Amino acid sequence: MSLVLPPSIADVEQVKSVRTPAHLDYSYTPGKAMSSFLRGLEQKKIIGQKCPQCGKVYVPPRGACPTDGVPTVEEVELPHTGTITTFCVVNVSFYGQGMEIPYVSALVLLDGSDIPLMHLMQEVPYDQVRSGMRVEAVWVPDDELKPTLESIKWFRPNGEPDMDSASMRGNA
Amino acid sequence: MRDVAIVSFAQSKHVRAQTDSNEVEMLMPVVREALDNVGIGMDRVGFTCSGSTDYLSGQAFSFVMTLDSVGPWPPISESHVEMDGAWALYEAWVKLQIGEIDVALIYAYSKSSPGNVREVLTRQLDPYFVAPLWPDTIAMAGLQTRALLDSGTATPADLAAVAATARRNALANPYALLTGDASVEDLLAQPMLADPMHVWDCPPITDGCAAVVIAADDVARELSKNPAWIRGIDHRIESQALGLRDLTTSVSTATAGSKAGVSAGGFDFAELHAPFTAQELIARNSLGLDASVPINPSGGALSANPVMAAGLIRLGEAASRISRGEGNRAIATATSGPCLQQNLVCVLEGSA
Amino acid sequence: MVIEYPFSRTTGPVIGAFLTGLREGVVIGIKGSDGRVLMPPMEYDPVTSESLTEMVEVGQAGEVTTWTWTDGQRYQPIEGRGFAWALIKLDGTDTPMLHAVDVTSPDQMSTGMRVKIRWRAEREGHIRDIECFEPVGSGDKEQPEGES
Amino acid sequence: MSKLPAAIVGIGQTKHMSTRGDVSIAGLIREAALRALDDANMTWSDIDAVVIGKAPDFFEGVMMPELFLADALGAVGKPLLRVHTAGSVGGSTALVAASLVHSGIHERVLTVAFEKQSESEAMWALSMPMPFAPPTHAGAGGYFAPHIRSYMRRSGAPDHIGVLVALKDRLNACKNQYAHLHETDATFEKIADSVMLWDPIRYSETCPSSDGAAAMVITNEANANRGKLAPAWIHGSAMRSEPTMFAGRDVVSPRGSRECAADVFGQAGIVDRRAEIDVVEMYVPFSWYEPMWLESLGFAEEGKGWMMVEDGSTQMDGDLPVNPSGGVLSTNPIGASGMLRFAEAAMQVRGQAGEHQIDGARKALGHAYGGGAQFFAMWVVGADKPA
Repeated sequence: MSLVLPPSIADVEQVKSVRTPAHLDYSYTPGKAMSSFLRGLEQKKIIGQKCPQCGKVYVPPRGACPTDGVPTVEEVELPHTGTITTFCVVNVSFYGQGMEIPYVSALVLLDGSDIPLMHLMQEVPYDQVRSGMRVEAVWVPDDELKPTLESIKWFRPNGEPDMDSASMRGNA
Repeated sequence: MRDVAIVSFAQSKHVRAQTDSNEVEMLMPVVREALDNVGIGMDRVGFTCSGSTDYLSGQAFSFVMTLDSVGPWPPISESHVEMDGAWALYEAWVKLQIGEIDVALIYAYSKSSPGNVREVLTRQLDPYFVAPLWPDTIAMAGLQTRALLDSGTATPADLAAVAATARRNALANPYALLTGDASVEDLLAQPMLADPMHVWDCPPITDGCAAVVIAADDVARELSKNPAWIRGIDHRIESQALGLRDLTTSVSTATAGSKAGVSAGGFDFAELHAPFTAQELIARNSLGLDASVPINPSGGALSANPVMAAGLIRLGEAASRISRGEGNRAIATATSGPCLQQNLVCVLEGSA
Repeated sequence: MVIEYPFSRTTGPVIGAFLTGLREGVVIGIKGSDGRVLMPPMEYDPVTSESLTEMVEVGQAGEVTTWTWTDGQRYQPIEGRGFAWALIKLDGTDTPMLHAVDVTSPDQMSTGMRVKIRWRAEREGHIRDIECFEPVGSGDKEQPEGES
Repeated sequence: MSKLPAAIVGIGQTKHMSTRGDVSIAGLIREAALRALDDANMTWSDIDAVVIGKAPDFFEGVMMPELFLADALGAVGKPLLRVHTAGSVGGSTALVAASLVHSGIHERVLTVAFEKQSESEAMWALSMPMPFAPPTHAGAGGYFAPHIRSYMRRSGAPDHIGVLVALKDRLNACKNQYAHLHETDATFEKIADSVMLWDPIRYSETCPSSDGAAAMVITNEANANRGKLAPAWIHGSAMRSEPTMFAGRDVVSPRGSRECAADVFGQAGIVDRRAEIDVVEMYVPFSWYEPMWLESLGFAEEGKGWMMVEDGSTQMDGDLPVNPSGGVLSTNPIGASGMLRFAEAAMQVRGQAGEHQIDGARKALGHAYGGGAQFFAMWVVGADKPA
């Protein structure tokens, strides 16, 4: 197929692309469960929720048990320690990201919870992070606590012996 | 065709902004109610289909998290349309026609409150010629409304009558957001929002959701005393280019209506998804409904318009009314795109 | 949170030719299978769905077929005040296109009125190279430029 | 009533590239659709309905783009459905189109899937900050790499397995004229030496970002022999979904995947999966997913999928060739990637895969997954009409 162009534009360079910038503002609603979790962080607390049917503890809580489809309302305050189930070393940067690479993104199963939380690992060389490693949350200074996940700066090894990876099977 | 019926319908109390609940929290009780109405759990649901759009929530893959609201475990057979939930119902109806499953769950939701819905919907328009100008939803509806007024088919008083009736009908609808008993004269006395549009020509910005259960043959009879049988369902699209269309009519509504069997008539009422007053008149005319057929006894999208769910709600409202015995034969429609670009028409009938 | 990204779209030849025209200060439509001149040009025939190839220059003034006032949202071709959106059938075309009309009050708008393009001084090949349309006043010397 | 037979009678795809600078969004889709129509010996007017799929609308910055594409899709006056089920969408879209035929509602359905990733930047759309989520994500790789690490630990698979998969797919792609990557000089060493992006995932073990589209014409039995070639018949089709994350979820071999496979092979009457399936087009965006899916799909015992990679079973001349097209690792227009798997499976049983044809292929599996490996779509197609 070849186009027939009128004389007025037949001999000029043709446009091949066009810029169409988009700009949309959104303000999100965290929901009841997440609001409670975020308010907890501001008080240096990690608050999960327990499913009334299966008894599993979810953190961050989403207000619903994803497998039972029922609301979760019972709150459970969790310790600040846990175990790395699995992780990856991130070596790529992209639009909008501000992290220094490489860094470790780890799935941390907090003690007393049933689902791992993805967070940053620091204070350990990236090549020494391993599944089963025991870790603890490192918080920002008290006067910088806010109702955001950034109130936990990162996790770091807490020195306890590793957990047996077989015991985490369901979550890793 | 296999006989398939809407056997259950549930919706949220529609509000301007659901500030304390996220999408999952908003949806979960409604899905649960739809299942509880017919006393079933997910184990009896053979297929689940939902309708929503990432652009309203401002998150890519937003439907992924909201799937949690049904508790999809053990794993379920499930799909999602980036369309109004009425089309999710259509997809589920197709699945039931194949004959391998008997029950399907459909849900749809939107929160318009996180963004500016008038601006967000401009992203639906042609990305080279139209979207870069950002003409908002009210502007697009204004062009259509003016065309209708210019054609002599309708007067401003006709438009006000649509709005007045919708608000008055909504007084009896506990889920509606915008209700009132203003007269046509009261409405016409209000100043224009943007000539030719009044505020009352437009739907309220709404957060809300809905869920529907459909079932086939004897299973439908088992689940409901009076199932609302889908006697015909069809949907059509037309060009988005406004310049190619006669904005005073809706060819796609007429075609879908004809395929769905609308010409047989005998309707006790209609639930027409028409977010703007002029669109209700256009849809009604395109379906050949005469003045004796009550339109939108629920109050319609003019009293609650959760985008992506408002079409499914028309089907659910019509079915509920039939199941309650408040009419035996109804027409319900859903629309999508600017100026009634895409339309679905469903004919529902009770056993009476 | 703001979602912002400078989308850059490749246009293909038909849309590219239309935008090239705007950059050069002319308006280019396309002929449909039924002989209608479509504006903006469509890549594919609205009747037969086949590819279209015959592009033609059309006029820079035309007639308002429908319009609406707008109260001036955040994004507007004319900053700071209300204006009208209109479907405008340019001379030499058979389908109207959407654009803004610079008037200060709805009283200055009417269906059937004539309007003409106001070009932006700096043009890059974008629908907004047409800054807006403006009414053709009684004093204006009007010159339809396209073939009708 | 019962499920009516459905057949694939026309298949088309675009030349896939990082930027298809020569076409608009509509032009890209038309290229695939016209090839499918031509293959089916049909024109636009033969089509009863159109089903289109793509991944998130933020990629191109157009909300529900099927609305403005109605003319280009030849859909004006017809029914048009738009499917979105994350990465599995190309497969799900084909299944929705097939259901319109299986149910007897339509006779000839055009299905299309596309992504024009160059309009934005996929990493941007995939990593849009999720509100209230920790700021440690790094796109899809950051999500899947820990799962791959879990597989490696559980199975004891050696580190080079991922490299072998990537090498196979890149070299297979050189035989596919439509593939995005044509790395004729790919070697084990080059892939092994490429940078670790999301350890254990190397750069060369990830998929590219492509502009592309795929299309198929699916018909009932009465129209099944209209195409230029004998049709591919649908022997089984299934979809499954499960939650993104929940306590005790098996992220290496999700239950939804295993149950979807059991369903689709059951419908197709397949007992010995490895013996009866001739070729697999599998959704492998990161090399390690080949051995993981081989196990999950029941082609290998748990923990032994990697051995099929190591012993060459999944090579084009192996007993179960996987991704002779070069797969997602060589071509990834996200929304179309699932449909390409489904279409390539059908091409194999129709004998139209050209240089990457597996001789004598009679039964093939098309596979797609999406989200956090939680949405699954599969079909089994065969050269023979199902009994």
